[in-house]
Amino acid sequence: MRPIANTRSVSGVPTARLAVWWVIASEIVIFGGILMSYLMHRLAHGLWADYASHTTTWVGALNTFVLLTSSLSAVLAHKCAVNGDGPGAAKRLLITAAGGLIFVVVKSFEWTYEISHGYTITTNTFWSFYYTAAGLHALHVIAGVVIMLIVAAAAKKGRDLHRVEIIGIYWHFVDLVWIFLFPLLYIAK
Amino acid sequence: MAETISTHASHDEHHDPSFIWKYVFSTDHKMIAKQYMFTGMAMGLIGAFMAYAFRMQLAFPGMDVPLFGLVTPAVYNSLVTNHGTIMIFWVAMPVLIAAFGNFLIPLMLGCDDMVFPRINMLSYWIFLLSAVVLLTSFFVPGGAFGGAWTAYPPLSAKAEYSLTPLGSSIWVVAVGLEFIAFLLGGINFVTTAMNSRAPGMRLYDIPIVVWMIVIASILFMASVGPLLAGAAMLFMDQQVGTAFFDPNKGGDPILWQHLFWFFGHPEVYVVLLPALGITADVICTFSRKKLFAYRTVLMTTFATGVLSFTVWAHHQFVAGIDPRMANIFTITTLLISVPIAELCFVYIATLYGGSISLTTPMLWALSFIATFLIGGVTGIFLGASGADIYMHDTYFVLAHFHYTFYPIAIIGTFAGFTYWFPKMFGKMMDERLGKIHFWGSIIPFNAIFIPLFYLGVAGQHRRIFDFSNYPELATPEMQAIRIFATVSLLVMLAFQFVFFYNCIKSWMSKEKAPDNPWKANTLEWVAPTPPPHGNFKELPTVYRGPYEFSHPDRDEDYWPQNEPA
Amino acid sequence: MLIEALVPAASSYAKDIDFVWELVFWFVAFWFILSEGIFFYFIMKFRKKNSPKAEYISGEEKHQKKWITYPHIAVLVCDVFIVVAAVKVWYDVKQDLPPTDRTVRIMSSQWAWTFTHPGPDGKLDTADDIIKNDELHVEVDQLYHYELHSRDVLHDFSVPVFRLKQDAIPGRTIMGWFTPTLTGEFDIQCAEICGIGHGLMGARIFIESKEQHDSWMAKNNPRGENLLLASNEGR
Amino acid sequence: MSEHAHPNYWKVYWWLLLLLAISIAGPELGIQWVTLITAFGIAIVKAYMVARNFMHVSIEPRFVTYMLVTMLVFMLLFFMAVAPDVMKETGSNWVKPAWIQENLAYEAGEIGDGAGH
Repeated sequence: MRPIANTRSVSGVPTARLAVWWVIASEIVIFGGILMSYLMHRLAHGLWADYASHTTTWVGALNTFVLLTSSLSAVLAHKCAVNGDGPGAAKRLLITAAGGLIFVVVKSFEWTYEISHGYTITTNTFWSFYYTAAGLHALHVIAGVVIMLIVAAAAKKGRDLHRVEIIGIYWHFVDLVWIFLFPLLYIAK
Repeated sequence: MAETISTHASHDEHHDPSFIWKYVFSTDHKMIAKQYMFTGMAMGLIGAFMAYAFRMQLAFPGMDVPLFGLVTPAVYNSLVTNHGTIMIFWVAMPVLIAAFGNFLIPLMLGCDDMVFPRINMLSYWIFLLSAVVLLTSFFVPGGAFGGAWTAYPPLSAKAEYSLTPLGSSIWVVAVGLEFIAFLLGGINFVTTAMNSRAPGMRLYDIPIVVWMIVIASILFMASVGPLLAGAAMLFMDQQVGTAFFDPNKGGDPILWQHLFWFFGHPEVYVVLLPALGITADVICTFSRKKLFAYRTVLMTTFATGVLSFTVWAHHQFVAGIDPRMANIFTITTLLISVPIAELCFVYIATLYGGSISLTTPMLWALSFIATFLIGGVTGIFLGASGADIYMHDTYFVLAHFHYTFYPIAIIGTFAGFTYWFPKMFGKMMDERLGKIHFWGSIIPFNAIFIPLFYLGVAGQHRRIFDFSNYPELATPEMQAIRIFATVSLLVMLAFQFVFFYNCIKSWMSKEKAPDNPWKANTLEWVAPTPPPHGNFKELPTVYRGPYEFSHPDRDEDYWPQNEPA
Repeated sequence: MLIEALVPAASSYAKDIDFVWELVFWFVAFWFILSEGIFFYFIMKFRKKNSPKAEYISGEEKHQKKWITYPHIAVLVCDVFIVVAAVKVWYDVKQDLPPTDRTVRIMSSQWAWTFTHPGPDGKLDTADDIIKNDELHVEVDQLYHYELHSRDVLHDFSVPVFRLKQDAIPGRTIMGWFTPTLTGEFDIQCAEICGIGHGLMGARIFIESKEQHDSWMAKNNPRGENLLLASNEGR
Repeated sequence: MSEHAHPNYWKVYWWLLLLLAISIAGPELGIQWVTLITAFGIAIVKAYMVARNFMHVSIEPRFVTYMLVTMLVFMLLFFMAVAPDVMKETGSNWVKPAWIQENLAYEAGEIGDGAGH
């Protein structure tokens, strides 16, 4: 059962949404920490431009496209949820989850290709950052997909529709992180 | 009153759950608070035992320490490292933020539980796991990590330097888990405080201690991220063979120092603020005074919080950062002394015109101010870059931060524990034993660390297992001082048994504590003692601020927040 | 004075650093005694038996708040003095690098110091460099540059009598300077934890008069010739 | 939030895709400052659009925005304070010989272009 505390919303933001904003706030500094560290090294070493040139831009672009699309379906799911259409929300959430899975699959192929060409996490510090930052992000994607499936299952039965928006916000944040990872790791060469 | 009805409903749902759900996998914030409290105290005993072991080694080098054994250089390093880590991450954090936060926030805000009880439970279990993980590192080949609690690479990054191939990784993992636990807890605290206040409770009606715990949680959330990322990077350096912190492969060891201290300095305030909050409540109650300039206190605390993000590099003045940066950080560091000084002034001003009764909690609270002042002022020596060139990494630093962390983690905890013990366990504590324990802790504490200031000024530096290799530090006078400090430590530890005896005796005792033994105003004293699941018979409504003591319009000298005018 | 009573001041800037320390000390002593005094006075004066009924003071009005605002402005002023003094000394010791022709190279490693003295010709990386473990020999009243390296982990070159401390960072070469002012033999400490041997990583600095130093150089000259004369002309 | 008028999500989506296309096309020109703008300038615009239209930051109470911006400011602060040590290869009285050598060798064309194989 939910405690009364959970049902109050003095700040004007529903509790769950407020919490997810705080989650995102703390995630910003986690990704911020590693991206700032990467950025400093990237600017310090001219050589890293050459290292970066071995990443395949179009794969990164494809993944960006996938994530943007999944974000769209996530927000459409929220629209359905607002109108009380649980099954519709669930359907769109499943599309989003599928997008997440595609993202992970593409990434795994990409990494296989790079590793097989000798660009491993220990090749040099650029690749260390590449795999660490992208890997950290990929973990968030996977976590998001799992939660999304749970929320979708409930939404299908029309339960906990407010959660559709919560997972949506989280998913958009994951998308946002990638929007910055993409130019940092792929485009800047 | 719809709320009230549903609370009663919630009671019925939760009528006598089985032991395991009531005491082990409980989602009730009060039980989780107790779990945090006792886990923290247990870790505290372990940390204290480590202190005992290495202080004995320092006083009597090479001796076979009773109950411990020989303290070799490797063992000494892992002892000091884990003493620091445990005392900060597994004692100060869980007891001050998690335990008191969990217990006080819902009660003081007049709601029935945290907003996310299950996340709350999850947070505790991750924390417990992290504690277990850390302790396992003492039993792996190579022993526990010995690179100081700051874990500067390359020493912490490469097994061939640290000689603790597994210990250092276990340390990183444990710290990472602990951070995740407190992120979950912090989100819970902040959300509860922002969203679940009792009807009628405006921002300025929130008890200072809740404000402080919430601000501390926010500081933690905003500062820990880079270190979490750094911990991941360090772990990869250790186990995968990356070179984030290896200068010869394009990394930079200084980066870790910044990642660490960007968190490490706000962390000081993360643990300081709750202790200050507890002190504020106790002092107001036992001097029957309204807190002096509540709003100023609040603004000052915010200022401290923001400033605390701009001072971290004063830990690295001589650690190889660019000297030009040190000037900026000197200025910010001395700036932060202003709000902290102001807070101390406020507390002193609160005493003015009061009617002070020196109960055990009050003694602890007052001693917090008296000793924390020493910790605060000695910080100025270290914040002033010019003087820090000499003082850095000496026992002066050590004594300084023990004069901040001991008041925070030990004195603050005891102040809060003895103050809220009736509410937590429904029994009063024995005042006489409490006072014995107080004097038996506070006098030896000063006897331990005042001499260490002297040793520090005399040039004795930290993390040396035996000073005989430094002719200037091996003089008999200095050795005599070390022995004195160690003996004082033994005395202080001995007196802690009085406390545990007092706890058990009071807990066993027959007569129940009244609902509001101290005649305090805040909402937790409105709840029955001890509070049942759901806390309040009827969720309270708030009409006034938390510190309306000795109000001229009333003949009682207190005015509970929930009493209609 | 206060520090010198315990540790001799053997470098040109030791006294400046002590000065900053003492400046802070007196400011701090003033504030500490003042606040603790008032604090305990209040506790004594306003005990329950002396004042059974407490006053009701919100502390929000100006005339009340001034009791904390004025002190805190005063604290700010003290801070300004401290900052100025501290930054000035810091600049002299760490940022400024007065020119000189004498440089010693300090290589730190687990768990020993290797000092490379320039030798009679006053230049490093020449055949007559004198390389010593855990022994640094310098001439009194001469300005030296040190060139600080680390082979493995962080170390810290700390000479208490100089009031000098500087971490050695692998992958970085850190320059600094000192001018010994007292002859004698003193401690060099490693003040940054560097593994299990950290406690053993001591060294000694020998501050010698010109004659002693020259004869030491002559004695330890790797080429074995007596370059004492040459070295004298070299200066 | 149903009382708020929802932005046209599809329209936002098409804009985002367009921006994505530009950010990919940018580097093809091979002019560095153009690349920087198309890469990072556009990333910021995209981030803003997502946050505003998909995450509905615009219709949350103000403090949410402040909260998130504060975190970004802290990260900026972190960068500014750390860069002088980590991003630079030399500073006042210190140098990183290995980094200097690497950059010299790179400018001389001795390393790079497939280094790391």
